[in-house]
Amino acid sequence: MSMKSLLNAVVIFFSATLGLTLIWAILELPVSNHIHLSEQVLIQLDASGVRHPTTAVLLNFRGFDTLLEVMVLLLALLGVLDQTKKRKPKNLSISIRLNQPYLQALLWSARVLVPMMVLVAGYLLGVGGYQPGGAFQAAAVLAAAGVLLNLSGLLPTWREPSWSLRLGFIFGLLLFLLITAMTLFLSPGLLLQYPITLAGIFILIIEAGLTLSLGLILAGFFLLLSDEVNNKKADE
Amino acid sequence: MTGALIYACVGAALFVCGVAGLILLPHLLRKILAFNIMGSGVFLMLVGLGQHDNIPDPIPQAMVLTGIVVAVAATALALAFVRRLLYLTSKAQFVANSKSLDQTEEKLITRERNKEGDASK
Amino acid sequence: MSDPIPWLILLPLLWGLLSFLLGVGRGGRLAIVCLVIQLALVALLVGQVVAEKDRYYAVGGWSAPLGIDLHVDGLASVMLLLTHVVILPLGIYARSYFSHNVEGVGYFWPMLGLLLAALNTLFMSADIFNIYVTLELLGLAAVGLVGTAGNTRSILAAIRYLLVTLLGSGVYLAGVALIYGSYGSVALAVLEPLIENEVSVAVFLAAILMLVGLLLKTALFPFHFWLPSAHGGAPTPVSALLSALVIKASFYLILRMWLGLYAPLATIQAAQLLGGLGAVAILWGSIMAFNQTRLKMLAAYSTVAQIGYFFLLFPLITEVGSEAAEIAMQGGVIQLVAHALAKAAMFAAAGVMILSMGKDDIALLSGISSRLPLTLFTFALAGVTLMGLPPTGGFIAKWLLISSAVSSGQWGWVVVMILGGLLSAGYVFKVLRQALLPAAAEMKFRPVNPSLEWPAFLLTFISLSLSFASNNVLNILGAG
Amino acid sequence: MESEGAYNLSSLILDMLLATVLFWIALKSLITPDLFHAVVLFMIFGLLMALTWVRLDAPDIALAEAAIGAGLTGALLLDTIGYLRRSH
Repeated sequence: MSMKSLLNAVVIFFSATLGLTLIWAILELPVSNHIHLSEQVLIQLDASGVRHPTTAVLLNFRGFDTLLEVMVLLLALLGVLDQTKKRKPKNLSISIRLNQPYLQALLWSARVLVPMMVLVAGYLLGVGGYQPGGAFQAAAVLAAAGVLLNLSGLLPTWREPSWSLRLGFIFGLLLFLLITAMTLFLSPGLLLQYPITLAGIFILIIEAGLTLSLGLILAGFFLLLSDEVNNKKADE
Repeated sequence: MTGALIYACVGAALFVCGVAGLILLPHLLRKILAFNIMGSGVFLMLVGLGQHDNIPDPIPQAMVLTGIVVAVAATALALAFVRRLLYLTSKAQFVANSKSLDQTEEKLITRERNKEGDASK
Repeated sequence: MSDPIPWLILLPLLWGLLSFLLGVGRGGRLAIVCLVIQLALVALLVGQVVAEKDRYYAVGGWSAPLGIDLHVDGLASVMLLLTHVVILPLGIYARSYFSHNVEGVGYFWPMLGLLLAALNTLFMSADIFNIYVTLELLGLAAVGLVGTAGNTRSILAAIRYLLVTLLGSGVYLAGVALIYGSYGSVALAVLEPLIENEVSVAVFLAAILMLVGLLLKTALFPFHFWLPSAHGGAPTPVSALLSALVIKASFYLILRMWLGLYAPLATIQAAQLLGGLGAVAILWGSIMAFNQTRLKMLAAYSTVAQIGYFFLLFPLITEVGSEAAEIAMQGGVIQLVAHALAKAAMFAAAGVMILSMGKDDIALLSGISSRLPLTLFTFALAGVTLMGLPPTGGFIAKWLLISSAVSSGQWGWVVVMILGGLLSAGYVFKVLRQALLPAAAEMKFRPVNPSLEWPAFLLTFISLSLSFASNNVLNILGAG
Repeated sequence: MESEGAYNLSSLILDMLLATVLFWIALKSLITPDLFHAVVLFMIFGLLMALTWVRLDAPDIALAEAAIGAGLTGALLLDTIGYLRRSH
């Protein structure tokens, strides 16, 4: 017991020291030989195909990071699928999850909110080119709509995904990958180098595809995990 | 001192709290909370330190968007494992610092041995 | 089109996605065909690097600092080649292993594709934030693969591994944030000339944070606590993959930053500290390996010990004569290559024996020498490589490391290396002795498909031929 | 210079206040004994983070944080707590 509290003390001491050193370092931060990347982003913005700097960075200047990052999401989904596919599915009626008044409120709000959320997602996707918004935010709103539908009992939870659902999960990722591969065949032929005239349309296609697939994946996290019931008896 | 630096400092504090929580807190769900707080702290540092003279810098902002998506992916994966563990072992082993994970494993091995012993009789 | 660099990233992603579309457990054949193509691509790339030295590649046509640069030098070429030489036999092994259907294959193949894309990008990337993304991709792929077995043991190991890997990349990213705050860039090409001996607190702290994050992922003592359960509890092809390649990735980054970005901060004191931890890892890992009763746990603890050897490299390349440093570097790289091949072979052979015994228990091995002579030979040869005896690559590596240590007068590390060799002999012979005993009467070995035995043997065969081809590896290394 | 002028006392107080509350809520959600409360506090933390991103001129992150950080992560955690309770 004392061993454990000693360990706690050591960890807390180290963390506190680290925290204070970090804050000291931040306050002492030199700014002398600092590169101002934000200026370069603005200079090159015209060549990026979009007018919103963050979207330009996300899908053009550092689009490679984004390509790898959507693969991280897919990996998490693969892990979730691997962990949920072995369970015995049990249909949990909605009334167990929620009390009656809540349920009514949810049903009502789902009917009103979900169409609005889909509209908002479309709006966010559409404006991403020139103001805050874009695929990730739109996908998150779509996923939230999915969660709400599921909670109000209008959308069943997902089990082992069918062929078409799997295609939906990776559709946007595949599209992104194929456009990336296509850039190698267009002039000038570097990975992810969009021709200036086509950059805008490429980014829009990729964002639309990602909105769908990321929305499905994010919703999938909830819809795949949420219907389990621990009905397995202890082994004895 | 500008607003960005204040948030960078609180980001550092959150990062440290998250690290300590991730190491010290015994409950797996709390470890996941601590991981998310650690992540938020790092993101605040990234954006707060990137903004010199209070000019917004889109590069760290894009990086943080990437980071947020990675964090939710990791959280979902962790929860999938946690629920699977709960399904397999029932409630008892839900506390899991490094030591109790070892103890769980020990129990598991003993149980396997006992079963084999029964089978051979 | 003729450039192999982008295809080494796109191709594994593509077959990863397609094998997910095919469904659970599918995609093995597709993967193996693509692995052959990737091996050819790597050979092409290595040829280019040897002919024209370093290769830079500006992704998206935006060179650093605005965009992301890839940089392939001699060291990166060796790692890429090693990865593909190891992964192809392991892929064939895995396909056969999962057709035995002992543990759930799950989405093994899509995860493998994404893991390979992460490894390839990591070896080539010259951007510390891009490296963060590849670390997350690599980490989640590795954790997901550990969890595919789906039993309590592997889930426990996966959770612990996940938390450690997330902590590691979080700490690393905090370092990146400090670097970006100090210099406004994350590109190595921009940062390297800016970092000098006299740095600010922020940059010094960033170096420490990034190092600690990567050490957690490399599992250097005392950060090794998660490794044995993860590597020992995963399905065997995954264990082989993790021990042979995934550990090497974060070590590669430490080495890269030691020689590049943080070279001005890499003092002899820090090097001695890393070397000291390495020495403890060798002793502790070897003793723990000897005490194991399960074959895969023995191999996993052996990895803990072997990681220690890698870190002995740092005192041998820091603040010593350039000639001694170069010899040490060559020895270190041969050690990386030899260990990857030998450990993959050792896990693969252990997996075959476990399948045949029906249970992972060293005590049940007696009699296996007559049932699986090829596999036992594979295991023994892999063990000899780990001990560092001639005529293996492990011997050449230790020879180079020891001669470098002698020429820079660091006798302590010579003693550690020789002692480590003796200790690894201890746990390897423990297994071999048991295996050579006559079979117990009631023990029934199950027949094993030769398509499992031969890929494992192929790995040791390559490792053995490495001792004759080590000059070629050193040529590639020297090209950068 | 211009930025110094633009950053006046009231914004300083607002930022300080938000930073303090942010830290306090995070700490509270880590140490509060009840798990359900911890997750609710974490969701509030997510919303405060979104507010912080607005203060840092990062509306893209604010949108993502509100939807993903507070919303989806919170929903996943709450659902897991429900699962935990049902299985007891």
